[in-house]
Amino acid sequence: MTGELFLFFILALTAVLTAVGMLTSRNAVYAALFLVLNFAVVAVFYLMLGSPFIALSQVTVYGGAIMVLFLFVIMLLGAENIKAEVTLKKMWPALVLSVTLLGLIIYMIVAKVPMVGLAAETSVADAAPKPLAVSLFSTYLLPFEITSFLLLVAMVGAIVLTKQEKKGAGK
Amino acid sequence: MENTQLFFNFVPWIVFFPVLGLLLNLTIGKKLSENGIGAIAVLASASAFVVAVLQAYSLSIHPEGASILVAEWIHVGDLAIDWTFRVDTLSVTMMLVVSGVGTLIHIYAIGYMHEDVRFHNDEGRFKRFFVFLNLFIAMMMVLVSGDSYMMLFVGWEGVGLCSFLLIGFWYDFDTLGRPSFANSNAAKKAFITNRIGDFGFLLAAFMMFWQFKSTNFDNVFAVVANAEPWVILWITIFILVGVAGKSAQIPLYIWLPDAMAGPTPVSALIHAATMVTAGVYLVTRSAPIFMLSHDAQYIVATVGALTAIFAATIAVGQYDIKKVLAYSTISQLGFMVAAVGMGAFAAGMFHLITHAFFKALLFLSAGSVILGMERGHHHLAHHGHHGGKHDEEVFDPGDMRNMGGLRKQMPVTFWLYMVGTVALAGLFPFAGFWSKDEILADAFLEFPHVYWILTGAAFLTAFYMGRQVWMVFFGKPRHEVAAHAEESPLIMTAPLMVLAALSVFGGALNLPGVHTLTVWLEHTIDIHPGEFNMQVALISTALALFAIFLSWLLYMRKPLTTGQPDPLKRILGFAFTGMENKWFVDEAYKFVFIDRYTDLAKFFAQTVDWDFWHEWFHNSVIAAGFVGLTKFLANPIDLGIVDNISKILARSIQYSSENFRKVQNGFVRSYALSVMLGVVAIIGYLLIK
Amino acid sequence: MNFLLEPLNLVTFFPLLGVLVLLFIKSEAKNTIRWVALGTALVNFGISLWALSMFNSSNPDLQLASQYSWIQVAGWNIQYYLAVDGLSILLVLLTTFLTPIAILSTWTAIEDRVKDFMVFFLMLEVGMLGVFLAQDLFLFYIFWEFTLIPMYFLIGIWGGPNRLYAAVKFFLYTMAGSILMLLAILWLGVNQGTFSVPELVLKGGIPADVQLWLFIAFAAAFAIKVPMWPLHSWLPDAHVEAPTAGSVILAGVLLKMGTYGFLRFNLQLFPEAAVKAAPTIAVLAVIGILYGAAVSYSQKDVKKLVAYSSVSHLGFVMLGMFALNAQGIEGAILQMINHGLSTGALFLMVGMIYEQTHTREIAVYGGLWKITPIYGSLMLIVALSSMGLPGLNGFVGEFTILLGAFGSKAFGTPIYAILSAIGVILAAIYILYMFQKMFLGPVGKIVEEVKHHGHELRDLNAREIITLLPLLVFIFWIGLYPAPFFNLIAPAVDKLLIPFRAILGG
Amino acid sequence: MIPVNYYLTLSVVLFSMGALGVLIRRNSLVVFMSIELMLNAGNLAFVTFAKMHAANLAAVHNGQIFVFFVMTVAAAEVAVGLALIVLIFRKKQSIDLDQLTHLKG
Repeated sequence: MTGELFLFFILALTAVLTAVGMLTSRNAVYAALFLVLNFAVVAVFYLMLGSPFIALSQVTVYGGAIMVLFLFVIMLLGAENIKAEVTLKKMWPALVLSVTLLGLIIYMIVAKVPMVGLAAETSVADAAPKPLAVSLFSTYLLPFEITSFLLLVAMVGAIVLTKQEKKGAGK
Repeated sequence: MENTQLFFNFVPWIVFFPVLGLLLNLTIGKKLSENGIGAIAVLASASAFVVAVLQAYSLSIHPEGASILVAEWIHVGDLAIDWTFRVDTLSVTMMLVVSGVGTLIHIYAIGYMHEDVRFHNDEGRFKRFFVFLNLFIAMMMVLVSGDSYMMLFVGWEGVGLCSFLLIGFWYDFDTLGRPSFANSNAAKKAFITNRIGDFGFLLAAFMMFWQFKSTNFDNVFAVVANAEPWVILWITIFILVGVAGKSAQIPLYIWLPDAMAGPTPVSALIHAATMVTAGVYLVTRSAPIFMLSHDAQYIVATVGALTAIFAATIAVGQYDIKKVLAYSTISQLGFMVAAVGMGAFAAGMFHLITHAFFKALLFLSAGSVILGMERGHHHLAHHGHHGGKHDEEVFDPGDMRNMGGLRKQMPVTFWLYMVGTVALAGLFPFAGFWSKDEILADAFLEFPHVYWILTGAAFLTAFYMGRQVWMVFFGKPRHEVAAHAEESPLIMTAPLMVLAALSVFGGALNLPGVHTLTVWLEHTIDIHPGEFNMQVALISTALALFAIFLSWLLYMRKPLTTGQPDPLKRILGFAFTGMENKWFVDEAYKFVFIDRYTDLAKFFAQTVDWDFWHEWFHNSVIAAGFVGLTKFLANPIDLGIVDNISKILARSIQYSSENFRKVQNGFVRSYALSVMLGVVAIIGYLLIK
Repeated sequence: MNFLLEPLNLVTFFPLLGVLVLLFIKSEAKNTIRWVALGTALVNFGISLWALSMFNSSNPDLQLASQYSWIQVAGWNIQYYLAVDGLSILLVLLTTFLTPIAILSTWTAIEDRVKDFMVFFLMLEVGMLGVFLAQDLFLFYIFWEFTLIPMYFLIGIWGGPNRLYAAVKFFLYTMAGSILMLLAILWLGVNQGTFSVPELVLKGGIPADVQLWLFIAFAAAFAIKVPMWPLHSWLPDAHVEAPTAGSVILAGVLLKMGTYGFLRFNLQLFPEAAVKAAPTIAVLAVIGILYGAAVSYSQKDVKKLVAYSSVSHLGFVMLGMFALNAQGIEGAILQMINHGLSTGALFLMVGMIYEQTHTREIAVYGGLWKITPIYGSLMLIVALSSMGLPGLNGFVGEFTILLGAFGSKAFGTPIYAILSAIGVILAAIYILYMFQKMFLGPVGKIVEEVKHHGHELRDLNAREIITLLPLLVFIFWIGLYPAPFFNLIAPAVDKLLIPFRAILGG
Repeated sequence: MIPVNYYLTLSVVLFSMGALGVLIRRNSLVVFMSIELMLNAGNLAFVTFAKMHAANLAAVHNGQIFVFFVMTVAAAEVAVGLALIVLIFRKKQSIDLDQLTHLKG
């Protein structure tokens, strides 16, 4: 077992465990924190896979922005706990399905994907954000613009949705 | 025959002048006086006569004639019919007769129409009458001058139309001036009967076209000799049907006596002198065809001869002065048709011409007699000799039983009538003698049975004319009206005198040995002059004299008195009843054809088309059938089967949806579960595949 | 814009411009509406004359074509294709000629919903012109069905007392026939790969047995429209109930759509089948001629009499057409025009007297010639033209038809022509019967009746005379000098006859 | 050298757990988080495949840019989604998914 592989297993274990933690924690704040941890681990994987730009985006967007938003909402609503959460009896179809799905896809991977090794090192050229940016602003210009527009819409939407209407006004 | 020298180019004017006249009268006639209208019409007709004379003059220098193309008419495929005028000796002869006699009758008509018994103050009558008369002259000219059978046919039908219009001239009356459909019925009868003849003519034309690829005279005659005998026979038979219609031969003669409903000038012009002889002209024109078939000649001659004697027997039994003349005309037409049928074309044409003279004379004189009687009636009514008695009963001025002794009241008319009678009876040296004799002489050589029949007819002719003259002019007046009859004015008698002169000297046209007319016509048709036959002449003259003697015996020795039945009735019995009633032919036709057709039409219209097809079939079968079908589909099929199927479907859907409804429990997570299930299923499927 | 300036497009759709203008006029302004409609129709007649001036009569092919690809779906090749040739040019002119006359005849007859009437009328003109000009089967079918709708309303709204029955009957009968035709059209379009008539003619090659079925399918639609005996039972209803102008157009143009259809489609597309069917058609035509004439004779209603006479007249047209020789077909085409003129005029004149007396019963008339001399004289001319007097138009058509039928190789026997010639006699019988009972004889009781209502039976007024005059001009023109008309027809007919010459020989 | 299968397997495991979370949790916020987890798992697979085809420079970029877009969309989704949750909470005073049964047929 090489060090590389060892690191992978450690990290993979962490990722799975944090995911389980998120699933099982009753408190939504804990769940959120587990998830942040999970995202961080995934970011490391990205690094290992030679995508430093994505890894950093992962940390900033998910860890920084999205999860903060989650925590903020949780705090705002004071909805950390919900009574009478999951009972195992009601869970079993979901469990069975999930496990089936897992099994199926793993079988797929084993059967269809060749055992190609992936080096953890990255060449500078591959990883440099610059060619990525060039590609983003040339080939993918239109999707990029649409996405930015989407963000704008989402922003406006979020504001409109959550805006408190004054009582009596506009009715 | 492209000869445009001399006056040949003028020939279309023979039609254009009368047309011009009628158009003038049509447009400005309202503003003109009676005489003005008459003058225009006479002028138009006289101009046509002048043109005809010019043509005759040109022909005398260039006897081969000419064809003058005016315009093309019907050109379809290989069919080519043109408006082409043909000038040859035959057509010019007809032109002269038509326009000559026509002009005289136009003049006469000015006087006649002024006081026709039936005008009843109809102010438009002059204009209408002369327009029709001019139209007739034009159409007759088209008929005789056409260069093809089809152009001839235009005139043929055209004169039929004029005949219709003029017979029905007093269309709202009967012959005695009472409101009725009678005159218009007579007109309709004439037109329809003529149409039956036209039907034959058309078929003949079709046959000619398909056999000879032309209806042009020259083209047809050029190749007709190569045709098969059955073709020629059928063509001639079809032509004969046409002739029978137009020239009033058996079996289509029935319209002519009724045609006397028209004003007398019309009877003279159309129904004696010109139009009815068109059939004779047609056969003469078609001489090259008829000459080829002995059978055809035999049939035509026989039909003519039978018509001659049959009509003559009827003429004997008539009381109306014009009816006698009408049947006499039919009889004489029979003579002509028989003549041309035998191939004695010159004789036929000769008789046609002389007959035009003396029969026109007779008719016009008869018209003069009728007007004279009418004047007497008028006189009586005005002076009120017999109170209101005469106003009650309708007086028939044409009934010979009311006449008698008119010789004294109407001397001019009497003498004119006598000339006509003698000419018609065929006494030497009047025109009728020469022409009739030529026919008989030819018949004697060609078809003996025709000769004997015709001789019989000639005998009867002399007899009924004698009977008429004795009844009308001799003896004592049998009615007060006759005693007060008045002579006609000069405008009427002057044309009669011309005609009388022609009747006397007309025979000079074709005297034996000289054969002027025959030579003249020889340029056009291939004929040989017949020889004078003394034996035939003697027999017929003797018979005619005997007939006149017989009639004298019957009607003059003991003149008829008022209300006395005809002396012949005693002698002949039932036979005379038959003659009186025209052998019931009209009744038979009415029973066999007219009523049957009317019934058939009614049956088709009411029973077949309306009740059966329109009402029953449409409403009961189609409409009701459709409604029935829809009901069947609606009730047993739709409600019973389709509806139930859908009900079952609906119930099962209802049932299943009630169950499926439970799935829609509103729990987002169970929806998610379903989605998950779908994902697993799809991936599973992809793997298995 | 170019599309609209093509002569045939212009002539077809110009009336729609009139419709558009009419929509902006208040419906109370009846006279304005009438003038606009009349003006539109007259201008359209002018346009058709302009098209005629560009028409080369010595060219037997389709001319002045306006051809655009239209619907190209699933291998269907449907075109917008208008063109004219010798077979249709006269009918187009007849349509544009009769429409203003018919409109003029409604001047005082139609007082109710004038605007709607004129709109329908002009739309009808569009449909009729389209039928005669369309050279694509699909387009033809559309126009064909389109004519039904305005006519349905013309009968159904402005008709006589029984108008709804008549309108529905008219509609259903025609529709029933059209459906078979639609099937045949689709079969042709799908199997031959084109709906264009000239292309279909060029392509040919339809097996004889199939041809016969297609022939029958097309014939079903056209025979009802003509109408051929025994499919005529909608005709008396439609004619009697329709307003005068409707009758004029119905007799003058709509019936011709049927005969034209036979000519354009049945003869051109299925020559073998046409030869095979000729004797059968001839039998039906002869029955139609004699039967129509007999039935006319027995009518008590003058409009019905004229209506049934159409059955007889169109029998002649069918007979001539299926004689399959130059005389027969050219005569048939000319007779279509003649019938449009003569019967159109008859309907007009019947309408004119009806307007005054409100009755069409022959028995109550009589002696009209004396009271209304101009009316009587014009009626006489028209009646004579209708019964085929030489020198008037009817004769030229009938004569050439009978002549063609007499020597037709397709019939193989002159018997049909001989029997049909009897129809000429019968025509004289019913026409003279009508003329005599209405115009001759003693004055009928209707005159008193009209007086009783405080009117005087008047003669034709200037407008009515102007309405009739153009018809009379053509009645004489065609009768005396038909050459210009035959010259228009002849080359196209010669071309049409080529396959028949091949089949029949000669 | 870590075999590509390992990464993919991990990605699948995480995805399944996210799915399980969606299915079993009633707290809508946690459900939302589970969705994010699933998205992340997907992203991981993308990046893995990008790396696997590293020989092709365009393929690397395609994969990464796809991930980039997913992140952006996720951000937008979270913004709107959380706004909705806030809205629902205001109406119902609860974020329990089982309380939200308006869709019940």
